[in-house]
Amino acid sequence: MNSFFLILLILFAGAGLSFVLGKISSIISGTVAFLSIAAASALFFTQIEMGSFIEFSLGGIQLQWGLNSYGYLFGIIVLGLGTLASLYSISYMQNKERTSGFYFNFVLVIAGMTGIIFANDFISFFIFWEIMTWASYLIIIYSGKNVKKIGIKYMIFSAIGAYSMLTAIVMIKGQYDTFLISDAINAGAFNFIDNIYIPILLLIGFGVKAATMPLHVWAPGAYNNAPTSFTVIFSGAMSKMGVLGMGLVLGHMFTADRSGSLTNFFSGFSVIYLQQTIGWLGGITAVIATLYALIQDDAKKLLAYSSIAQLGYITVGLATGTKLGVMAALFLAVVHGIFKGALFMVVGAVERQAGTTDMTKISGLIRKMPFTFLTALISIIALAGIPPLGGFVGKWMLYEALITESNSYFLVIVIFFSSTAAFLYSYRFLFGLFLGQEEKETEQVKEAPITMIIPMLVLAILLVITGAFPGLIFSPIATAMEFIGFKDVTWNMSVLNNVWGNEMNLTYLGITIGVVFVSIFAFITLKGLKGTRYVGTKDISTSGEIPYENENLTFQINFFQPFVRAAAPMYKRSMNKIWNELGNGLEALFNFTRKIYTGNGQTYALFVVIFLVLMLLFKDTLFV
Amino acid sequence: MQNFEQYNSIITTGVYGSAIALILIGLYAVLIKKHLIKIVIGLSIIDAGVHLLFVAIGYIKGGTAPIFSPGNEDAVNKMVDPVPQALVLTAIVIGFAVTAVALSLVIRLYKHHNTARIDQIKSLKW
Amino acid sequence: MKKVLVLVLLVIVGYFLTDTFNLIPFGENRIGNPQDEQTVAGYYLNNTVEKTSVANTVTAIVVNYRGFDTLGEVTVLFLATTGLGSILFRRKEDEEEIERINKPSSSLMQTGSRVLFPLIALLGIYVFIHGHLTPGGGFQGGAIIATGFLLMLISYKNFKAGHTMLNWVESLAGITFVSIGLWGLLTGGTFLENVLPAGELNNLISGGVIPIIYIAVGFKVAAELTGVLDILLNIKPKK
Amino acid sequence: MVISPVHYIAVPLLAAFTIPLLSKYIHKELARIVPGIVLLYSVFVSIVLMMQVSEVGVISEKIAGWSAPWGINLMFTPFSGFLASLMSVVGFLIWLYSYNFKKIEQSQSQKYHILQMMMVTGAIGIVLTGDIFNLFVFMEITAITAYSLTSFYRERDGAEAGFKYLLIGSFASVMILLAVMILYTQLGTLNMAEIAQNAHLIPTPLRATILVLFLVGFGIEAEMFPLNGWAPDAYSQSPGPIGAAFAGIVVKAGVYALIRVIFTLFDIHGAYDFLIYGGLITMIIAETAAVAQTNLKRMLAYSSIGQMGFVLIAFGIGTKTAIIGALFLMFNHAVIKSLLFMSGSYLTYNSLNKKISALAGLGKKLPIVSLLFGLGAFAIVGLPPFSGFWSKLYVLTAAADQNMLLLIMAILAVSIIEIIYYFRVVSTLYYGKQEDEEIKVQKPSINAMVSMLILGATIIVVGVYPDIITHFLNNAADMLLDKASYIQAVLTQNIN
Amino acid sequence: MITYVVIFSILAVLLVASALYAVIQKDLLAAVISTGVVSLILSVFFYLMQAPDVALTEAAIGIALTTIIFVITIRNTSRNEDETVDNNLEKF
Repeated sequence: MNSFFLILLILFAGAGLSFVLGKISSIISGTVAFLSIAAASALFFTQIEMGSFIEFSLGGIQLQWGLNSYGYLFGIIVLGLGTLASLYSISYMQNKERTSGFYFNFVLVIAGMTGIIFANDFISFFIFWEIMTWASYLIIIYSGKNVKKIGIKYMIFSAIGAYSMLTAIVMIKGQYDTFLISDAINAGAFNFIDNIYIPILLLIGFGVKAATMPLHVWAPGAYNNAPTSFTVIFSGAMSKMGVLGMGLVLGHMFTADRSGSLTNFFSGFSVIYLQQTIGWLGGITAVIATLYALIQDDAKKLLAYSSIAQLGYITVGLATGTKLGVMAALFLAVVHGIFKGALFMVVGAVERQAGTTDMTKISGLIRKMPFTFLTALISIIALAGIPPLGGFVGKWMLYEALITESNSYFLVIVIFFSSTAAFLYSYRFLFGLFLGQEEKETEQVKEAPITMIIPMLVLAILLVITGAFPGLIFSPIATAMEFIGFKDVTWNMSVLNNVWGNEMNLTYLGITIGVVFVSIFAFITLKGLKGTRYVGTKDISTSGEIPYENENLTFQINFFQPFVRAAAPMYKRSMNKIWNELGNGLEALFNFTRKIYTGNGQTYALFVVIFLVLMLLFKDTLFV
Repeated sequence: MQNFEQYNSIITTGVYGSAIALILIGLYAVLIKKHLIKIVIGLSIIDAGVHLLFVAIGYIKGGTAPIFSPGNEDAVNKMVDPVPQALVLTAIVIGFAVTAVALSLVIRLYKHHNTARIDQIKSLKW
Repeated sequence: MKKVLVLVLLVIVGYFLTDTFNLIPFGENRIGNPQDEQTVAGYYLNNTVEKTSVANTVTAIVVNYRGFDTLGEVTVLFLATTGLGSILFRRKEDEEEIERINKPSSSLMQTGSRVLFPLIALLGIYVFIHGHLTPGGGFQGGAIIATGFLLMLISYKNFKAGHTMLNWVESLAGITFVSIGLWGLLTGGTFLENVLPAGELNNLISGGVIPIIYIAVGFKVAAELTGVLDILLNIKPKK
Repeated sequence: MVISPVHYIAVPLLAAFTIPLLSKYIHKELARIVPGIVLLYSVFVSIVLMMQVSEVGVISEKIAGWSAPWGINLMFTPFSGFLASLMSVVGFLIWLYSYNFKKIEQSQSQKYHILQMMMVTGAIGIVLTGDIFNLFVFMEITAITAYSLTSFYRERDGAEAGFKYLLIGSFASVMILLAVMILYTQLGTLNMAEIAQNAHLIPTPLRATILVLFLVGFGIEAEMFPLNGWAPDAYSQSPGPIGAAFAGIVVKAGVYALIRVIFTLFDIHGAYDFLIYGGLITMIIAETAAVAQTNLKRMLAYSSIGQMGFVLIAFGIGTKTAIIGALFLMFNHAVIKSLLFMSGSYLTYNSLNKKISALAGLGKKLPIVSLLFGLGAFAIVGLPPFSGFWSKLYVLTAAADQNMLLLIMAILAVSIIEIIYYFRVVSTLYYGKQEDEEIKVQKPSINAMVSMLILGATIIVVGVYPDIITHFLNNAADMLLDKASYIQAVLTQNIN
Repeated sequence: MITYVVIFSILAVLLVASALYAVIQKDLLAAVISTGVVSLILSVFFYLMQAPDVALTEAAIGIALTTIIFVITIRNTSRNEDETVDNNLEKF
């Protein structure tokens, strides 16, 4: 059997099997899910040759599945993270209800994403996209909390996205008579000059998943509401599907040959205009999400907003349309998948062991959960963009691309502001959960079980490796970029020289970084192991001053209060409110229109006669 | 028979006019009258008008009924159109069936709501 | 307000109806010359006698050419009866002594009905037996018989239409109709095909299966209509 | 005996007339069993004829031995045959479902089953007949059964719904009669093929009048706005399986008639636009009205109306892809909406006002029924990999081919509304908090379960592998567009 | 011929008048009887238009049966259109 079919079959069968077996035991179900994803990953990395494809027809539509370098890049994230997250889930979900449904949908999401990666035509792309969407919807509402508020919002925005995508797909079919992605690209479907609607609709569709302003409002709630072991996938891999699509569209749009249409002044202008718009949307997303991340007291929500902010960077990178910018974006996408996956795993472990993720309630877990802390530390370093880990490389490349290649200085300022603010919440996260004094409530907390530790550590190690040897990721990215139109991406030094200097060899750099990192880690650990005096967080000396009545002395609450006060105007207006108003308005309208059905049979009869009369009056113009 | 032409318009107006008038009167009853029985009466008046129109379109001036009687076998050329008549037969019976069902519904509505006014029977709406 | 709207609508509907029928002259021969067999009606008029030996063309059309319509129409009546029964169904528990009429009818009425009933029934039967020869037929005859039953139902408090009898008549008549149709399908190849010899014009026994079907229709219609009346009359009147 | 289309009609009629005797003198259970056997036989006839028709092309049957313009004929074309088969299958499943749906008196049960069987028969008759007046007669058969079945339950406001339906339905029959009448004066024939052949001979104003009367008359049966005031009431007050029958059978017949008139009888450009605009308004109004419903069945009813609007749009686009999409939609609507009504009826089995909020927490008590309802909800909003997706895709593709961008946007916007209210129900089902006092749940009987599972399996199988039916749809669309061959098949029929 | 036309005209006027009466009359029983009159005249019309079959049917069904089921319905509901006066049929 063909490997493509086999992989998807394994995944779908795994989904079904874990659903059925979930009735018996949660662990069996989780194990089946893990095994099926692991098996699929193994097949994906060993059996499928790059560039191979199969063709078949379904419902009279020619479909093509294959694997290209671009898909492969995302396949690494999806299946790698999927395998780890499913392993992680086994313990995380151990004592929860309805686990069969969870694993069923979990594997379906993975299957959907794998299918998206395989899809070489828009129809299977859309089918798998939708499978991914509804399966993730079912997981988001799985806990039964906030179903109406968050679940429906997620589904509505997903539907808006999916349907704009579908509109674009059928328009491509209508204009170019093809469903194949490659044919559409060759025909110039993404060429913004000829088709304004198709790329924009597709971008809306992918923008929803990538949580770009103003379509991001579903994301914080959805990320937070899903079980944490799924949020790993959700934030780490699923949002990357949006990036995948945006990269595909934008890449081909910016690299399209416009020599023929350059005569038109406005057409060239419009591409730049779109580019700027998307870039700014990404930038604003990054800033706003960062600001919101700052005021969160819940670690999971903090990470949720942080994810949105990171996706904003990626969007900015993609929107530059330059080799360096896109490369930065894709690099960030991969690294974000790893560190955000790790961070959510950390939060999940804390949630499972301590029962809450509220940073005002717990602190000082470093001694109880050292491995978890280690993962968190490494990931936070990567997240905040502190050298030497991957986040720094990506961000540096992004700045460079913005400054040198697209001259977007204001955007750089915005991004830089956001990155700086990201330090604050990164610190908050690390401090709130792990550092500080131990709380009484967390005395009984133990380290997470081994099946949760392993995936976390694997991701942490990966972070260190990618930080040390970014070339490991640059190599697949370079080949992937060829697929989206950036030819001749030579990543060896010539692109990177602006980051690390011409002379320096990455390997040595990596070793240096590794040594520095290990020594820091050893220092911290040793220091942590030595006995220190621990005081409760609420036990604060006031240095002899009498506190005012309404002064909050517990610094865990209102952590960044001065900052928040400074940025208060930014919080006032939120996209959420606008969407809510729109929803309420529409609902009122719908309530009004249905009053047409008055309940009086005679009125209905009157409608019939009025309609008949109208038709008769206009019959000679309507039906000639 | 020579006077036929001058009376023709009277008869045309009479038949078509009264048929259309029946339809309109029935329609008026259905759309304005509140009592269910009045509405059903209106429906049957509309039906009557339509049946009259149906027969009227089959009529041929000076025609005879489409029945062959002994010694009348060659009257084919003078016979009125039998098809509309056959259709009206069917339509009348169907109309009766519908009226019967309508009236039974009226009875049940009256028992249920204790009124037969259509504007007071609207528990199903929106 | 509503009245004005309705009146305006009626005027417009009336205008369009008049306008339409102005284009359809009254009393005009639209068949053309039957001998040419241009139209369906011409074909019927021209061929009925020859092919079916039925004097009444309308009967030939109703029962034979468009027999399928008639089957449907009988079914509509049957379904109306069934539907009526289900709509006006009373549970056993809330069924009380049915008082069909508050006061017994006068003896004049009773005697009159008793005398009239056989005559009316006879008339009805005559009408549908001769349906293929003279005006009238199954529907008319059946309806006439039903009026006879109506007379009996309202004159006699205890007159029961005889559900068993009604059921049998209704079912057998219907079965006969469909069976004749199926017989035609089996022997002649098409449903309702006239498989019996046409016979001679203006004989009582002529027209093949047409009179049989029409008699069945007659019985069926009579039974259905009586059933309708029976159901309606058995409703407990409101106090 | 050679299987021929007339079996669809003759056998149920024979059974309907026989059932009162059988149940009285042989065994009373026969009143419920015989309709099932008859409907199963219809399914068998469908299978045989569908196999035949794919070889022959068109099966044309004369009634009473008179060939086409003189007598009535039945046309089993790939198009009408597809619908007839669909109706017979759905009809059989509805019988299976309602076999012991609720405990009702024996005599009522007998009437119910006769009426339900005849409803299917009438609808199949509409689809098969080649004669416009015969179509009217069958429409009346369907209508009378529908009126009676709508008002079947005494506890509900069925009589009210039934009366409204009857009132509007009478308008429909008057208009159709008038149209048939005017048509007859102009062409002297009632045969649809001959009308189609000569329709261009009718003077334009009269042709337009006839068309308007037909469109409004059949538009009522096809639930087109603003002619559909009866529909939500009728759906919501009729017994659960009858709601399914409305969606799966009765409306389909109405749409068929509308389509036949527009595509075959009067091939006028304006009529296609009429379908698009009428369908669009219907869809928008109905789907928005569904959002705020608190009554589950009423919500399903509005959704059903909206779907029919979508079908009309699809037919209005008029290209082959669009017609395939429209037929696929009809198929999906029949299957999915039947499933929704069936499972919804068990979810609200003992609830009198069928409130959505009363569904809270039923996901645990009735797991399989809830799952099937969820499946139906997912399928009807067009999520892949369920069958609803493909139909939507075909229609949208066809619309895109015609450059109807706004139409596509409108359809998809309405789909989002659909998602909102369906997902609200599904989430209430699984995560809702019980607010009112608990209503006793009813476990579905085995036969109802089988019926629902068949429908559910169909949704998934067709969704995953649509080629199962696209072949039939393809032939049907070809047939519908090939007016000439229809006319030829009818008018040159010889004794087969 | 003139007699024919006069009779015809009178019938037509009567037909419309009785239909109108049926609609405006508040007493439903009278309205129903009036509807019966409409059917009666209609039946004569059918006869005049050489449609004896239809005339017979209309006579039997339209005049007798339809009227009688209307009357039964009125007996079971209310006799007056306004429903204020409760004068149900004592008997019929």
